[in-house]
Amino acid sequence: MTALTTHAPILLIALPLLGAFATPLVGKLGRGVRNTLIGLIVLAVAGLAALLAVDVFAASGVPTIYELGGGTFTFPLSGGQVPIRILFEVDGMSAFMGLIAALIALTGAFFSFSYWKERSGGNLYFSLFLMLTAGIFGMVLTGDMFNFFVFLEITSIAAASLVGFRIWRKQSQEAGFKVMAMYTLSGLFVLLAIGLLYGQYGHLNIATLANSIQGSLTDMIALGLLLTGLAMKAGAVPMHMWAPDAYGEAPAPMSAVLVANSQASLYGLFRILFTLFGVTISTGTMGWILIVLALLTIFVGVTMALIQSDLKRLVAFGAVSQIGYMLLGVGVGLAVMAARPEYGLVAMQGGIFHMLNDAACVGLLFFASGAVIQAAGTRDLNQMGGLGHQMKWTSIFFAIGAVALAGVPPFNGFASKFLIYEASFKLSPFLAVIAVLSSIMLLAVFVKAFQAAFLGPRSNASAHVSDPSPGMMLPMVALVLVIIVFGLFPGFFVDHIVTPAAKALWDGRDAYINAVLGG
Amino acid sequence: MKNEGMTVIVRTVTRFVYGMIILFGFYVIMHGHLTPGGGFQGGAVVASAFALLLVAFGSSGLKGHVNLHWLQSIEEVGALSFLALAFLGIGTAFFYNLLANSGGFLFGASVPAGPNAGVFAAGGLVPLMNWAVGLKVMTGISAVVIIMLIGSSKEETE
Amino acid sequence: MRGLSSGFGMWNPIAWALLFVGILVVSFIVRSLGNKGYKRGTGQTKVFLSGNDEPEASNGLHVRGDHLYWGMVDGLSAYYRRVRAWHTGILSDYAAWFVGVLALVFVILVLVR
Amino acid sequence: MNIGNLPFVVAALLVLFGLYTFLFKRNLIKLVIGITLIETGVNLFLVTLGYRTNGISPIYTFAPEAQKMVLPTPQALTLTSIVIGLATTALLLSFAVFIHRHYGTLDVRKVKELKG
Repeated sequence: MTALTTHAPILLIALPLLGAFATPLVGKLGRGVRNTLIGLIVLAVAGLAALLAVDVFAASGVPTIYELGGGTFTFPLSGGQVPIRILFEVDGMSAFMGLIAALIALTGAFFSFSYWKERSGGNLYFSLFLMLTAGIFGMVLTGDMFNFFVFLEITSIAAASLVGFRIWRKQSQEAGFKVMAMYTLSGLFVLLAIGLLYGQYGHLNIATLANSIQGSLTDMIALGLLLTGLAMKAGAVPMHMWAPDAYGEAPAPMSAVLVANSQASLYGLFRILFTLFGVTISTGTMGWILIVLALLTIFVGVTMALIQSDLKRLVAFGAVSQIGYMLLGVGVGLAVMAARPEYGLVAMQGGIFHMLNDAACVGLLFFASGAVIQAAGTRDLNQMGGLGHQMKWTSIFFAIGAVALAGVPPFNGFASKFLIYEASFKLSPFLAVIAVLSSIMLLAVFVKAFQAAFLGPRSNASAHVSDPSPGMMLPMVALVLVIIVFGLFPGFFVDHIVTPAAKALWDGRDAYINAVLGG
Repeated sequence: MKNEGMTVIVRTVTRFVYGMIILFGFYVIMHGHLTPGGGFQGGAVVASAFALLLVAFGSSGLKGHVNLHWLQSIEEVGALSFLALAFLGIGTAFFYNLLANSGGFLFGASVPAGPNAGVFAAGGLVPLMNWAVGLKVMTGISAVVIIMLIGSSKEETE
Repeated sequence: MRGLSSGFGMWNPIAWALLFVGILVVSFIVRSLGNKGYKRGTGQTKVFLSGNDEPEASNGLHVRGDHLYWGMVDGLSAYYRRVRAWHTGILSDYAAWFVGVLALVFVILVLVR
Repeated sequence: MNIGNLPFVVAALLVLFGLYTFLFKRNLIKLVIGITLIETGVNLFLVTLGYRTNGISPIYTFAPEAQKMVLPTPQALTLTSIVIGLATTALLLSFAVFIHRHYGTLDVRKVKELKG
């Protein structure tokens, strides 16, 4: 373990934060200098996330600890010591989420360079983007409840500012207000829950809290607040209504980052359910709560997507429905955790693998729809048509993202959904039926979008469009490659990056606690 | 009656107190490591003096005196210096306080355990971070106040 | 290359791709056995629209977004009426759903703890 | 009832009033006030958690000898939460300004372009 990987958890947060503060200053020197700086930062972040992931996955279940302002303690502690400083604790799941955030940050930044070239406010745009990235990394890497809340709020503020970034657009302002209000509400309830836990146990560290948690009535109230607040921030139906507004109104590359942000909230939810509470709660009940939320999310998201005529909003509802698959996979795993059958782990592998696949596919779809909207000058599907004649590559990329998200073999979406279908079928065939049916409907949704936007005869409106510049094509190509490679070799990726993540939740609670407090 | 400030009583009192408010704000920042307060609180106090000026004298007197770009640049400098101070200790760990108890003249004094009379030259990086945060907060909140004022007054003229 | 196994079924994209290519080859063989009496530039290659002439390509021809699945949306109109009315777009309703779910979760957690 | 629990009751009431304001008021500015009320309630709750009867503030400068001190951690948490609250409130109010400019109203029931 080199010095770089030792400091990787904090560098992943500090470097984007540094970029966020430096961008407005560096931006005065010119766009090229600014873009170089941001490009270097996201590349460094991606490299560090990969290094950290390699390191953590190689440690076979032992989390990496990083102490802020350290030098006093050596971990694991011994003899009844408790950590007093803020800790970052990176286990398989955190490292996995870091990979997702790095993928989206990398592609989102490079897509934005071209996408936001002609528009004003680029400095603030990239500043907020980097702050959002830092917040997402903070949420997934931290090992401290209050720190988690702080990063949650950083992502909330940055995300809402990005949603309402286009101040000349009235819907954008409306969405910004709604998103900020809902995010704040959820954040405050999370803080209340953290206060309840702190009041009882006097700790804020997740591992220490998990070690002493009892499952009392107050704990249950805290759990309810955390569960609902984080599920809302992830966009679970029936608390999803802000999500299509936000994804639909944010600038296209930022919609992808917002999806990564929702997944980070989902990660927080899983971390709290599996690691913080773990066996002290009735896992069956919690699992079924997640499953019910998941089924609602899948079904309502897909059916609402079917009737949208705004391209971004259609993709946004599709993205909402995919959150349901992750909830379903992990919910099935949680529901059967007491008995620990083999298919519980398979379900969690599916749900967690789907996070990565969803980030890649939804990211590609948002990028492609951003390019389409920029070229066509409208978001209304009823005004588009025949764009495929001129925008061949964009249409191909959109089609690949769509079929992959809808779970058509041999793309990556099928690989993860296959695991979810099979495992949820074992719990109850009804779950699998809803999941498969909704996937088919999702394909229908994207057939509608594809047909309306790209197919049809050449028209005057579509005569002068063209494929976007190489700067926008390259990130899309990268995501297409991710989709195809993950689709063709799912066995390799499930074994090497998904299973450590799933195992960290499934039976990694003791390792998580012991890494801090000692066995 | 817009942007023209308030009555002569308010203006006169403002002239008396705003300097003291700023002074108090800087005191709070400077003694953040010894007394209640710190960078954010002191910065907010300074910014409140600024807001008081705006309320009392109206925003018409603002033109030509304050450059928003400069305010925002100073804010970024404050944030960057905070991060730079945090990076100083990266040899041990991020946020490692490498000046504390170093014996150096820069806040390196050691503090006896328990109640004491307050050692100003102690605290290591903490007072410096307080300054960085104070700089960021005073300029940041001032900028927010100005921007909101501009935004809302534009609306009235439209 | 190892595929995925759920302990119940398996999925190997490489095997699937090989099968796909195989079926493609077979279908091309079958196609090549077909009738050779196909002539370009005659009525055989025209689009057949119930015997009508093919209309000029124009904006009116394109099947637009809302034209798709109108039958399905119409068939599910009872569902869609409700679910559309549910998405009011009013912030207070968003928050009300949040508080409602919170209350429900509280009840479940306290009852089933 | 123990007088020591009074701050918790006040915190709960503040959160409930804030929720009521958020759910039933129609003016966007009042919604922001509701959020601020909830935030104040949560902050009060956090500060109260750290209070010890007859404790002094946790600062050693000129502290009386051998006195009980209140817990500093919840105060640090509250401070952070206040800072975050400042940012969210400022952002929400800016959005409200722009909504008023675009929609000509602050009625939450009329700001619903994004629906369905």
